[in-house]
Amino acid sequence: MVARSNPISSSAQAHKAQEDLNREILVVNSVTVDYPGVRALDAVSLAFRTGEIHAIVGENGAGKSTMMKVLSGVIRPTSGTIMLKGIQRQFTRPSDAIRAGIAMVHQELHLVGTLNVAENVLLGREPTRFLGVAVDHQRQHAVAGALLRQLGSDFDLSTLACDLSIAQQQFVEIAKCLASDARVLIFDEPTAVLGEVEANRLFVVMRRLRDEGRCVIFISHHLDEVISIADRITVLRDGKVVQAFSRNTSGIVQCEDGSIADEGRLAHAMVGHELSSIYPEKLYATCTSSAIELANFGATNKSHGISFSVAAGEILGIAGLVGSGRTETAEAIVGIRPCEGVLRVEGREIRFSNPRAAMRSGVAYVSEDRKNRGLHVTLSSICNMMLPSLDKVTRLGGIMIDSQSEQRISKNWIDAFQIRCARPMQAISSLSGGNQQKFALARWLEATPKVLIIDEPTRGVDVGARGEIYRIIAQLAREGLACIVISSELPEVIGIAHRVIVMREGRIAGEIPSERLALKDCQERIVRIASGLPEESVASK
Amino acid sequence: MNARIPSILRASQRALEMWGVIVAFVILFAVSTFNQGFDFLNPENFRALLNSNAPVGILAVGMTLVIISAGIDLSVGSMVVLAAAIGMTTMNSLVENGTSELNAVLLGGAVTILAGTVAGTFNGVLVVFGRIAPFIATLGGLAAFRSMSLAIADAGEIRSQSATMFSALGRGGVPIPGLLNSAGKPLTLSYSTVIFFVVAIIAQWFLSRSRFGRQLVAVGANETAARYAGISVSWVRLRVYSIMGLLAGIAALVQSSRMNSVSTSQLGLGSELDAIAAVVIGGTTLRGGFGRVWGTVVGVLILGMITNILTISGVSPYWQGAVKGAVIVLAVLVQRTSRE
Amino acid sequence: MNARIPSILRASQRALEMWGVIVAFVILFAVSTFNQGFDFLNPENFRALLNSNAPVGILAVGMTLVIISAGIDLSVGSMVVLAAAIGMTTMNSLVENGTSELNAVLLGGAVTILAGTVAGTFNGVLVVFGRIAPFIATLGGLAAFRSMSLAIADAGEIRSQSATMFSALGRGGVPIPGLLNSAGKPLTLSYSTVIFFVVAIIAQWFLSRSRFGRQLVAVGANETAARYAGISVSWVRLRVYSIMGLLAGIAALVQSSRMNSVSTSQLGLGSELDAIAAVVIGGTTLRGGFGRVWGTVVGVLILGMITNILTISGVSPYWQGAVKGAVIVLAVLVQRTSRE
Amino acid sequence: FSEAKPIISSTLTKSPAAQATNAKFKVGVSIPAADHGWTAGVVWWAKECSKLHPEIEWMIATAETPEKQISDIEAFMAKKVDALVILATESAPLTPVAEEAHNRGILIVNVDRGFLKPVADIFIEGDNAAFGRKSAEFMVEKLGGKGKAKGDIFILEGIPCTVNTARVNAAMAVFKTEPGIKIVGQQAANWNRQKALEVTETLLTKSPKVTAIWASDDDMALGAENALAEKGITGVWILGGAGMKDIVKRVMDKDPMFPADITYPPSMIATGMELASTVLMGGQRAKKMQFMPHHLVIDVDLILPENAKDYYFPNSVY
Ligand SMILES: Nc1ncnc2c1ncn2[C@@H]1O[C@H](COP(=O)(O)OP(=O)(O)OP(=O)(O)O)[C@@H](O)[C@H]1O
Ligand SMILES: Nc1ncnc2c1ncn2[C@@H]1O[C@H](COP(=O)(O)OP(=O)(O)OP(=O)(O)O)[C@@H](O)[C@H]1O
Ligand SMILES: [Mg+2]
Ligand SMILES: [Mg+2]
Repeated sequence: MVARSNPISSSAQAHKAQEDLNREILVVNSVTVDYPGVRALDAVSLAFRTGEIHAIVGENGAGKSTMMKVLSGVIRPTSGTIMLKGIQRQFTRPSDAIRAGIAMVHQELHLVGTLNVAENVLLGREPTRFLGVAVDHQRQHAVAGALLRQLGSDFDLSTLACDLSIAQQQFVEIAKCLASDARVLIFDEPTAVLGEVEANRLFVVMRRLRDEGRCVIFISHHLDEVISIADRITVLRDGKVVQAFSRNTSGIVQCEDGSIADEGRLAHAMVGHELSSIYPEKLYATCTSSAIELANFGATNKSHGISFSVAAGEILGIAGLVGSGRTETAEAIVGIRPCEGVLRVEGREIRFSNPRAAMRSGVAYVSEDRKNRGLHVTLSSICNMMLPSLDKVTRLGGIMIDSQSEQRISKNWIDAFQIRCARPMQAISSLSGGNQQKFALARWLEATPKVLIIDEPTRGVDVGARGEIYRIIAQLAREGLACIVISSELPEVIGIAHRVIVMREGRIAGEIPSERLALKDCQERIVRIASGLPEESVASK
Repeated sequence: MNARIPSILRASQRALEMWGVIVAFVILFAVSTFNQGFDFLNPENFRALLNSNAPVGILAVGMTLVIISAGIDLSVGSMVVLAAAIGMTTMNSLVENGTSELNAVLLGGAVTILAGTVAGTFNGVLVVFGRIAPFIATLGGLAAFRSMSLAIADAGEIRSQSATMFSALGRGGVPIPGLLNSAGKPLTLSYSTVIFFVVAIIAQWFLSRSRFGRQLVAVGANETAARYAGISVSWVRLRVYSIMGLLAGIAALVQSSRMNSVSTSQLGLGSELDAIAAVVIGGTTLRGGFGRVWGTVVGVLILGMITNILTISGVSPYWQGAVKGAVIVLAVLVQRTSRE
Repeated sequence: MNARIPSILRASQRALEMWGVIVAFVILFAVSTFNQGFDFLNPENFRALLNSNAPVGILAVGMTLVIISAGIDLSVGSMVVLAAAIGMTTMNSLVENGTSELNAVLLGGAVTILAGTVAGTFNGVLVVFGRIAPFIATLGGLAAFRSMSLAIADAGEIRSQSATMFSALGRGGVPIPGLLNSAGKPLTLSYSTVIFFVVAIIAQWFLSRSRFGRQLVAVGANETAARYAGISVSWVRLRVYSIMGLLAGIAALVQSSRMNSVSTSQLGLGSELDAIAAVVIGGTTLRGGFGRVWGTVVGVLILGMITNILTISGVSPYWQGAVKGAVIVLAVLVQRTSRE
Repeated sequence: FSEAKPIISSTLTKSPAAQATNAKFKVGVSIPAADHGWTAGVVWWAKECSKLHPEIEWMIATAETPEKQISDIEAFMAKKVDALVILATESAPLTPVAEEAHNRGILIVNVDRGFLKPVADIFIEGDNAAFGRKSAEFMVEKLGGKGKAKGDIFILEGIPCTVNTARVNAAMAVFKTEPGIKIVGQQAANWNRQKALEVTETLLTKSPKVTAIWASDDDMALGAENALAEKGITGVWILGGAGMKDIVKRVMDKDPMFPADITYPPSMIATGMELASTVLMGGQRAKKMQFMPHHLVIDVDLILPENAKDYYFPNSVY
């Protein structure tokens, strides 16, 4: 068991695996999943092969995660069957699937906060001594360490999961999945919380797994990633398979009809209609009075010497690698973390003791951690929607809540962001990941702040809706909102920001002024700044 | 905790769960009727049932709010006796100093409620500013408050010096037209019962329609998220414990006026468990973040009915505990199964 | 869901928190010594202190595990009395049927422990398969188990028929070389104390080193994560309640042998709160997912010291509750503040 | 209720009292916690008596359970007390520890509930069986006299435990012999006034035509009275017990609802403490024990209007 739990030492299996390449290992026959009010999956039939990376794409709420949860035994399908290696299987609980050799990285992070990294990685398959009673801590450390090193992430194995950053937590989840040494590995939007660099490391591993003859299932809303890595692509829409693509021998992705498929084709297949450029054209702010200004600001021992100023109507992008201290800085601004330095809002020097205070002076922060901080997942959509702006819907001197206007408002946003939810009273946890993100954003837009700090605005949001979100952000900026967009997705930052600051190890490492954003080497430049390389690339010299 | 879907409370389940507690109630009611016939259905019996469960009911209403905020209050019983002791001592000294009985009663009552509120707020301060787990903070209160009241009255009892008015309050009620009791006098709905229902209605309204209710739920469901959403968690917490104290004060008033005395060694002993049981039977989750007052009211009635039916049907005192325990568990079990 | 965990355990705090409970202990110890001097430091006094707190200590160890699994067990006190009652009845009937005393005692003991385990498992079944909130499931047990034992003994006491052996077990112990008690006999470390420490050490080992301990923490901290990792949550839960029952059985054995009788109306009354208090004072979070047995042991000693010092320093019985409550709260407060 | 046959402490020679004559005597008083009126009375009397003897170092500990009481007594032994005054929560569980104290030569005054072994130097007994019997007999008298008594009665029981069982069984033994007496309701009200109120109220809805209530305790008696008052039912009389002052007062005032009461004085703890101090003071314990009574039975007597004033202590809490 311990030997198994370490893929590195399994070259033997890797060899054996080579033989049964491209055999159908996992077959789904007309699987249907019904939720109260929604049919998440509608008679989906699919086949997954060994030795392939099979990408699933689709709008938010298309049913991707549901499909995967069926495969990994988290939910039983309403109807339909699953065949593994030609044998029909009925998974009643995740452990069944794991034993059958199917492991999954879930879209939402599920770590045990009070256990450390090593313990989390090998949770449920600890190397043991004394007839399997005692945990062998040395071996555990070794194995976990090895797994994480493959992913190129080297952080202290003894830190508790609850102290990890979102991105780090994601790496642990991936390592957990690798540790199972499964034949079928499912990655549900692993890259959503990763920066470009981290994502690429993951892809290396995924390719290796494929070459070992395993079946890798990959879900992502970054269509470029999908095109570049997937051997086959299946598009889901409203719980049905609408189209399939596959990579031909010469390595080009084609539709069934043989025509070459690009991101555009994919997007079209997903949303069912033509998509214009998702980035709105930029209107540069005329007003120069700064809405928010930082001078030598910093989140105590997380970031230092941050100085910038955002004018009303301006959108400032903050790029940087994972852990570069953007989130901490943002959290420090709104008073969640202790801070140092000077903060001015509309000229007045001020310091917030908590988000409430920040809100009162019109500064709002959308957390990147929607599950634990951004939303109340157990509460209804409406309740979440109105929390930050309850005053808007209260009558009788702010005591009584007017449910009509409450519902009207939520309805508006649900339409505006095309959020899929059966009933407005539906619990957030029952929404698809992307739709949750839309709520997390909408609730703060509803609060009509003067300064809005958005951390990872489109984490897990599909292309269509993403465009919508950008449009609304730009729209609000035009109406005089000062907006700070923190994002690990460079195209996004470049796409909507008027100005981009690049952070590195808690400091501002460089700035890209508006005129340079247009240039095509801009993206590469940002990456170089972020990772501390000389700004001018050898090529451009 | 739901086996399949990660979400703690699926909206869909709530609808069914709604009925669970009602189902449990109806079943128990049917059994009681079947078992005791008229003795149970007798309106006078109901009057007694409501009357004697009103105080714990008032506590349970407060407990519901506390539990929704992901807290708990073990000190309610002791708060009741402390508030009652202080209040009655005040009233008596006023009477002795020749204040008119009316004023004495009014002031005494006010002091009782105030004392409760202060005690509750004290709990709140420990929880919010001392950042002590509510369970342990109020466990301290459970021991401390009672022992204070013991000290006030030398562990004895304080007898009301109010000749008639105070006990009249406790005994009296609004007559129900057309009903007579066995002594041929018009049957009344005791004031305590009225207070209980009024309190419950107000609380339910606040919970579901007011912003405080909304904030309460948010804090209970996920404190961090609530803070990020700009809710002042401490303030919400503090208030809910003060409200609990206030209600304990009211319960104290109801009790002491009914007994027309306060026996410091007995009053409110162990009522915390009854209150919590009622809340949970009512479908409020101890995890916090979800709850309903009306459920608690039904829970109180269920518990009351159990004791009542046990008393009428003269089950051996030894076995009463067993029956009671079984029914509590079954009541909750019914709710679970009615969900599937 | 680990929604709240990020806020409860920050790396920086953890180190200090470790010491919090120790600090509390030391302070209390110093105060006691200062207040009572030799009377408190007297080894015989310690012997008494340990001896009388061993049973609740054994319960607290089990409670720690239950609470780490995000559960709670209010029925421990009643499990103790039920197990003790059944065990002793068996032993007595054996003696009466002329079984040799040794066998009677051994069998009786075995039955006691078995009975406890069964009761505990029963709780577990309710929680796991009935999916009833642990609080309410065991609240039912709290009422039911005691009333069963009342029924067994007509609410009286069951007196051991074992002439000498059984009580010898309860009052005996391993002599500590070089120490004499006030009667000039060699001072012993009572068996109960030894059992308590042995149990605690084993539990701590399992918690921090064994696979089961790992699963326990996972289930308590984030049930979903545990299930996704292929851990059988139900199985873990079930086991932890059985273990609680087992320990309750052991505690029952210790108690009944010590008293050489079982008083069904009072044995173990209210020990659930003591046990829980000890666990929380020891630094285990009621939210589940984090805890430590050694902390609980210190917690038990802290509580024991409070009672002991109150008893020998002749504080007015009325005020003892207040003092106890205050010290409990302070003990926890010290932990909090020592974290800053 | 085992009739303990106390004997003179065998270890007179090295009694701590002897050595400690010059030092302040230490006496540990271990009593049940004040969880109902009577026990509250016990605590109060214990404190009162301790005030009378500042020359003795009193330590009063209250216990909810036998466990707690045992640990209190062990703590006292560790503190080298010269005497122990024990009102046991339960007899059997306390016997082993009492025996140990006895073997150490500590003077033991056992109050109310006797140990199973003759380990007490002085045993002051409150006779629970007599309590039940006499009260029942009085009721029979009041209901028409032996053999022809008639009436429907309620029985209110205390916390299910040995004391209660003894009283109730003794009473039932009497009622059984009376065909005319119908027990129309019997419930435990835990010696608690509130519980008694609720229970009686419920029983009354079932059988409002009750003649009398055997409450077996004055707290419960007052609870029952509340219930009757709330229902406006009159003409029912109640027999409580233990001699709470306001009940005694009302017996004295010939209140028809309380024709009589039965004594069971919580002050017996003070008696025990007084005796302990007498024996200790000035040493010579062995000598004194030769003439000290070893077994005192505090008779439970019937309080009637005639003799009520002898049992009325206005300043007591109970
Ligand atoms: N527990 C649930 N209860 C009710 N409906 C649910 C539940 N889980 C998912 N759904 C619904 O099923 C549909 C598909 O959800 P799913 O999570 O599979 O979408 P998805 O393709 O993963 O979207 P995303 O890309 O945003 O993750 C959605 O409409 C969602 O609202
Ligand atoms: N669930 C969480 N629990 C505790 N801390 C968290 C959590 N999520 C985020 N953080 C905090 O937010 C910080 C940023 O986390 P993340 O991995 O998203 O880095 P990033 O946002 O990609 O980079 P940056 O820190 O520059 O924003 C982490 O360093 C961590 O301290
Ligand atoms: Mg998804
Ligand atoms: Mg971030």
